[in-house]
Amino acid sequence: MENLIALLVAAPLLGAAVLLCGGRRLDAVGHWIGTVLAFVSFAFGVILFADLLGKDAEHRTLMQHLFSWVPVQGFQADVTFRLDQLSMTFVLLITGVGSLIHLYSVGYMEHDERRRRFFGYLNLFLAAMLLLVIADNYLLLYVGWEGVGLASYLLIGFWQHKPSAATAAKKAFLVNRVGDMGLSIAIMLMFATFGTFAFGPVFGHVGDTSEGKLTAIALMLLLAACGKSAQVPLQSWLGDAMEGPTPVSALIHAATMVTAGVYLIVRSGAIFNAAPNAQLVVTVVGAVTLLFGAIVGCAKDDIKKALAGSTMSQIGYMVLAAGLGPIGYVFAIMHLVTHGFFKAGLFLGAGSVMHGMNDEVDMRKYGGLRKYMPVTFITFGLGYLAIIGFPGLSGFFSKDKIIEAAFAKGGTEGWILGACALLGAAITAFYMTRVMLMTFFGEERWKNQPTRSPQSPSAEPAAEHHGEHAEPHPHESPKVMTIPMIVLAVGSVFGGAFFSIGDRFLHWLEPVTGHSEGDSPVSAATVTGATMVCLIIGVGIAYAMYGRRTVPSVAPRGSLLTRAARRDLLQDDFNHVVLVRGGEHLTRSLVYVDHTLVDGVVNGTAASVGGLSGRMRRLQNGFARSYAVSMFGGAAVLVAATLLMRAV
Amino acid sequence: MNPVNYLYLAALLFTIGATGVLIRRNAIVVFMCIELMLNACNLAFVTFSRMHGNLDGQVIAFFTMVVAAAEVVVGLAIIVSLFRSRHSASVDDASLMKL
Amino acid sequence: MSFPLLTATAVLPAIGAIATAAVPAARRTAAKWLALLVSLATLALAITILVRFDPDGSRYQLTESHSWIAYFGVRYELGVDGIAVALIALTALLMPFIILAGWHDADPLETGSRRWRPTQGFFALILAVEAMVIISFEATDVFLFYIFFEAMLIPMYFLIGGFGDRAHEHGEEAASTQRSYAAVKFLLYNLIGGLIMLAAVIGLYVVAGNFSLQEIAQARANGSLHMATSTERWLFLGFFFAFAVKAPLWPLHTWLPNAMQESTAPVAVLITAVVDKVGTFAMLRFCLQLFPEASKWATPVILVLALISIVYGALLAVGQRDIKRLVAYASISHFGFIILGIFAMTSQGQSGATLYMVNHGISTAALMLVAGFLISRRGSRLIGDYGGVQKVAPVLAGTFLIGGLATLSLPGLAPFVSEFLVLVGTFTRYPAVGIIATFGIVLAALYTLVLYQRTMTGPVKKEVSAMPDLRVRELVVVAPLIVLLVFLGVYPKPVTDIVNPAVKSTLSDVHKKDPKPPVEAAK
Amino acid sequence: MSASAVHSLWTTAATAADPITKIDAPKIEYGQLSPTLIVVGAAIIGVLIEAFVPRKSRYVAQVFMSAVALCAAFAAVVALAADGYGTTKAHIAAMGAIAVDGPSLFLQGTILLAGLVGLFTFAERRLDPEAHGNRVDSFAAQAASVPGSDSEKAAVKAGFTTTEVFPLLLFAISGMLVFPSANDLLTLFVALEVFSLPLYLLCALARRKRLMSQEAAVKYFLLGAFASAFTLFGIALLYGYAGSVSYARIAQVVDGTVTNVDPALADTMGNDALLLVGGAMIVMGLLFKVGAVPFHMWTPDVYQGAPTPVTGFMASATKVAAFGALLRLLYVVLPGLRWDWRPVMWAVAIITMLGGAIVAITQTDIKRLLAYSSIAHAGFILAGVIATSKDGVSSVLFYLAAYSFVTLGAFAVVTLVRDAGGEATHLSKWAGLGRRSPLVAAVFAVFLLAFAGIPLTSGFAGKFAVFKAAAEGGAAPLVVIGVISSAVAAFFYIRVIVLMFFSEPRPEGPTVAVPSPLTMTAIGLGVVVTLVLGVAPQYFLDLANQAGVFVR
Repeated sequence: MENLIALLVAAPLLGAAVLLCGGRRLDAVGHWIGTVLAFVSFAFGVILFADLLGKDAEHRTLMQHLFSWVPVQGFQADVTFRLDQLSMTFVLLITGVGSLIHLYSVGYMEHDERRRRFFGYLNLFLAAMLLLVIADNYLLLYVGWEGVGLASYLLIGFWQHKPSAATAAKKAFLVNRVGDMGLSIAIMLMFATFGTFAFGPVFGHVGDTSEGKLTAIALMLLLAACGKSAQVPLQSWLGDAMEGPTPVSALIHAATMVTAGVYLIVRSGAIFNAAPNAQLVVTVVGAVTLLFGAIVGCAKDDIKKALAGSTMSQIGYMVLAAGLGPIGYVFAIMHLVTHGFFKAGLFLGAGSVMHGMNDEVDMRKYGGLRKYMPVTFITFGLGYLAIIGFPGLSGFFSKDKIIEAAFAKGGTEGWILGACALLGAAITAFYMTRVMLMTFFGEERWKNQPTRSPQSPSAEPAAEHHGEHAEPHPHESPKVMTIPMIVLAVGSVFGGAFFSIGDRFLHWLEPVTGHSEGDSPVSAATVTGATMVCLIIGVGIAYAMYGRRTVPSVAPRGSLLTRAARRDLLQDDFNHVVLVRGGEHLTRSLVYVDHTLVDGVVNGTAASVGGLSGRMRRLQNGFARSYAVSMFGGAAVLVAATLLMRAV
Repeated sequence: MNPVNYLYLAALLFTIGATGVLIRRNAIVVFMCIELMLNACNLAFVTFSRMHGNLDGQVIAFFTMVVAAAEVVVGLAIIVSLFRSRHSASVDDASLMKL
Repeated sequence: MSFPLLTATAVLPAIGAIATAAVPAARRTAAKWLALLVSLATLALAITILVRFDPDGSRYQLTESHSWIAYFGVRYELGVDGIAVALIALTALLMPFIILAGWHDADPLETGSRRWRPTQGFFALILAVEAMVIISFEATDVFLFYIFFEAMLIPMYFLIGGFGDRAHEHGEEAASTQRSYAAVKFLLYNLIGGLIMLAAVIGLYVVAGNFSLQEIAQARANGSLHMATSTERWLFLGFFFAFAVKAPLWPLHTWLPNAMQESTAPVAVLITAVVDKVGTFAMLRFCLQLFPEASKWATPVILVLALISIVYGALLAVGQRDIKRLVAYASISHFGFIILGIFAMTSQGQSGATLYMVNHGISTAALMLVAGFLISRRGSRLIGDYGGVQKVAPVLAGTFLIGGLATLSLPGLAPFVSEFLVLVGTFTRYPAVGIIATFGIVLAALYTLVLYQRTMTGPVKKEVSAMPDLRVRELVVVAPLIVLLVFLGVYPKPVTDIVNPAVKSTLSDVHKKDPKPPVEAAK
Repeated sequence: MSASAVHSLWTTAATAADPITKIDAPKIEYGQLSPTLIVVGAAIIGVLIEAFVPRKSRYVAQVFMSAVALCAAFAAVVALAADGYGTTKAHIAAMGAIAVDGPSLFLQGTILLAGLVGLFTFAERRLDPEAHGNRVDSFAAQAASVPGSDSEKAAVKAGFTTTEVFPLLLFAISGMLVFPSANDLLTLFVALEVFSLPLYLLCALARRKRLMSQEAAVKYFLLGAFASAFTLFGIALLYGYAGSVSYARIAQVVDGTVTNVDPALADTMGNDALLLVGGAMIVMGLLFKVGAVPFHMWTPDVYQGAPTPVTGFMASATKVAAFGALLRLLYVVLPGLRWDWRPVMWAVAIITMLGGAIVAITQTDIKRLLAYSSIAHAGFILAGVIATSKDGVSSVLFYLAAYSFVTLGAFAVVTLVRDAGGEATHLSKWAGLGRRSPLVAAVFAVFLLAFAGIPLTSGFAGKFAVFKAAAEGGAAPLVVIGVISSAVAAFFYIRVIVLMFFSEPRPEGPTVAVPSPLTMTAIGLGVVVTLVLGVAPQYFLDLANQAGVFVR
């Protein structure tokens, strides 16, 4: 049974290899190869899951040692897989959602002549992501970690002819690299401290080492998590990442990859538990991000960017939960899974809308689409209800638990975090309602006006044929796209309930993550009530602003906060001024230095020797008598010197 | 009188000769100054031989004369050919090659 | 005695060089094929060395020893340890690709008499370099090593100065002057380094009385040969200076960008992937073994210089407008890592450094050769002249990207393993240094991706719109390198197994032990 | 006037007064002097040939006879060496006038070979275009005729050739053979003149650019004579100091084993002053011949003006002979004075190395460039001389052997590159030579690399030997400076290579003449020796090592 684990990764990897090296002759069938292999991997996942369920809770861990990777004295990095409940959860999420999105892409990318490569990249991503979650040591995890980074780079920049896309891809990779720095330093620290970086030994010996070291390691891991999961201060790339095709946004930048950070923190729970200061930092990051993302989400008119903001903030929730320690781990993962469902669903819905609207992304040019694309409307709506935490839907359970846990942290920080979480819930309700209203309700602002906002020239070839004519004809997407949406909608409706009833999910994960009920100052019921209130407030305001009034199809100037939020709260401008500009200046001046100083010194020496030569050469003036003089002088000096030698 | 004085004389002659080489332009004169230096050497040899009371020095003097004669032959040949082609015996005129 | 395998490996390319040079002017293609075949045969020999070498056997194997210049106490002594084997294999491996990639680089220009045979010369010189590099990896006699360490400058010099990119933005005349400037700069830098080393070599002889690496190292070890501290330090500096110029280490690096910029891509690969390795290799073999104490004494300074090289090289790479210069500065940064690993004096560091030499060779070869193909198509080295290439030549762009990803040491590709080993090895002994060095990986990502973005992505420039994709010959060059990158990234064990014992004994020479982690979790 | 002087005078007078019964003839070991004697004899025969053989057949006769003589002399040297005169049977021959020992035999052999190669280049008649249907060499048709005059044209028309160069060459060689083996100062001086005077003449005999040639001759002659006058005065002073000119005697006096200083001298001038001043002046004369700074200034002009074959011969053989004499002087006569002359020689060596290398950088004429490089090399050799050890001697011997062949080869190549005005010696004309005739350029590059001391060439082996000896002799700073200056030197050798290979050939560039087998052998021999001594120097190093002992 263990041997299946490798196949999890192998299947999509094979797909990637075949599709990327296969050449044009595979163009016809490429997408199906990719999709099938994704499902194959999912099938393996299910089999393994069944196997795990067959075992009793304590022995639900499969290990597979493939080969010794980098053996150097003392430094043992092996290719070993570990499949426990935590990994299993992710495997199912990744392969499940992944397969669905493969299916969806078959329709979505239909008109792109580079579809084969797209599926190659998707498979590559699946392989890397699976490797990430089933690795048994941090170095192998690092491979998956950067692997998904690469896949995301390739997919964000999939339409490379768009400079914006290429730039976004580069930005994503670079910001992630900063995070990766944290991860690699963390691994070095582990090696220096424990002499290994395999999960088992490290967690086993956490007790034997100082808290300082652990805090350092934990913070470095957190840095990595921030990079991957777009947490403040490394969140800036996620918004731009929406340049990628929508399925990519759904799979990578909503459901799976961006949650890797949460996985890392939860997986390293042992370390964090032993480093309370680090945990505090984690919670703070989470809280800040969940507000940050939410605020940004409120201001964006680009539907995908709005969703991206929401993703950011939802992951903020998860990180917050993860930061709470054993109280929160389980709920972090649970929210992660449910979020995987509804956010993927939302993105696919958005994609479907764009598909019907000639790739228009500006919500102000939508409106009243519900009767044109009913399926999309319903699935999107369910996802919407789920994310705002409408009672009974999955978001309700998972988010609610996190808020409780935040309060349960106890003490002042407990209150503060809880408050933030509640506030976040309210804002979430607001911006999601806004998206909903602007897209599906209100009058049809796309009528009699050419779409295609000039600043975003046609991306998808889909637009290129039924492209430039005056107004779009909104239409429902083909089955191959709607089916995945429906499935995901189902998941986002019932997932939460299924997990929470009888604490199924809790019992499933507890062996790995451990669990403890905090001492909550407020009862669960109260929290739920408060959440409901926030929910209603949020929805209410949104309805007041966007449901009642008509939405201007050109964005009003808006308040200072709005304008700031539109620009990701000026965080990008900061990056640009400080890092980009500063970097340019630095490099330019260094180039100058290298040329004038380092090189100049050498050339200068050479030149001076040449000059000296020129001067000495003039002594050779061609007159025999002056030569004689030098000889005579030389002789005199010679004699004098000899005598002097004797004298001294 | 003290033979050492002859040595002083020799040194004096030698210096005169050397100075001549340095300051005179005409190749012939320069050459004569060199001959003068050689003769100064001869004087020194003879004097030393006298002082040491052996004949080596005097024999050497003869050798020197022969060598000087040979030098004259070669030297004059060269200088004359130079003079014929340049119509001047000035050493300084012969400075095509420099630097 | 048995068959002199090491000699054969070095002599074969030498003979090949002479033969190639002797091919008559009209038969250029024959010369090319001859050179290619010779390089392949050499590769075969190198592989036999790899096979015959027993990692757990004695330190130096396949040794040969003959009297050569008894008067100087010089012996013809060859022998390989794991490190040397790895590098010989690398050299022999890269050569066929270099030759194949340079297939048309030396087709004669119009000028010159019919006796002027640039093509023959080009390939003969390449083979000559191979021979000299290989023998300097094999030499265990300091003098023998020095001779070829110096002599290899001459063919390199002609390769750099004699052959350059065909199309040049300022025309052929300017090109040739720039080329000869680069060539002279290369030669003078290395010659001065070498001459200073010569003084040190002589000094070593005066102190030790012979040149045999093993004898001297043993004598140092068992104390029978005592060196005054100051003497040892001076000698060490003499040696290290030469190697630092060759490597190149900041601030002695400025010859490399010029040389790589002006020479054709294959020659640039030859410089940075093969010849420069002799420098780092020699640090590992000669500096540490002959002058352990002085090495330790100099370590702090060298580490700082290496750090500067890493960051400085990377930053300058970001600022470059010329593709080849960019790769050159990237290499400087990488050499910083190698030297860091060597002087961290931990087994991870040094194994990593050795592995790094191999991987850097392969990855730079991949990147630079593809860049060369690109340049040969457009006839310009300036990044700004390209754009949207991936649209018209996707395979070229793809291979270029992989080469770039290897350069930024993406996990899963070979360079990652070595770079991480170096970092870990450094970190365990000098945490601060390790952390600063880690910034290098971010910068590496920066310059690589910027390069890729500017050249390959974005709207298609019209100059490149007709650009053909990789041809078969070019694919044959690139594909194996990429396969190798992936393979060594996933399964570097074959190399590490060979290298580890050698590193162990090197460390024991300098009496250094790996720092023990406070928590012994592994055991 | 001191009493003792008078007394000694009386005694000598008395002994002289005795009736002479018989004179015992001086004992001359003709066998051991055979190399020199053969060459001298050949030279005299050469004169006779000039006198009696008809003009047409002189050239052949002279060349043939000289070649035979030189080969015979070389054979004799080899025979003597094989007979052990270099090592065990080394002794002083000809009543103490000539030393037959390792160094002298080694150097004589080198000089003879250099002379032979020189002879080949002298005899080359294919380079210049034929004048009026008869082949011409690089020497003036009639040296006496005024340049550009009718008489000159007539001489050329008549097909005159200056076959006197061959006897002159032989005389010069004979002098050089004696020079390093001279064992008393008088022989030294005579030998000096014997090889200098023919060289003065040879310098004046160029066929092209005669004015420059004559100027070179005048400068060389005047300065040479000036220098030899100093030498002679130095000899006089040493004689005055020791009362004898024989090396052994002087050495003994210096060491104080015997004291026969005339008291009159002793109390007038502290006799050491005589010794030091005399020694310094002799050394100065020798330094002039080797072209050490500051006595080097004749070198560039003479090298440039003289006919290139002569330059080549002069540059190699003169250096060999002069360094031989210098070694013997410093090691046999003045070892007791080591602590006095060593620092001075240090200084000379340093300024010679640096001066030669630095000034060479900005040269534009290939012959002048080689002249300055020869100065720099003189500096390197001096470093070996200073070592004052057996290794020092043998390293210098080896260096000289290696260097002389490289030099001959290099100048032989220079004779090949010609344009309308004869040899195209200006560097700009060498641009792109590698494109026009790769082989010649490659050969010249080999020589340049040898000069630069790149490994696998004889230059490296020699440089290494010399520096090693110096370092062991405790002259480490000298080694460092030597290394630096050879780095500087490398620069201008490389410049020439760049010019030949990397710069575009000029349309009106020079042509490369196809030489006769004579010059080809000269060049080929140069290349072979350069590479052999670079790759497998062991045998020759042993030879030099065995030959490294002076007989006292």
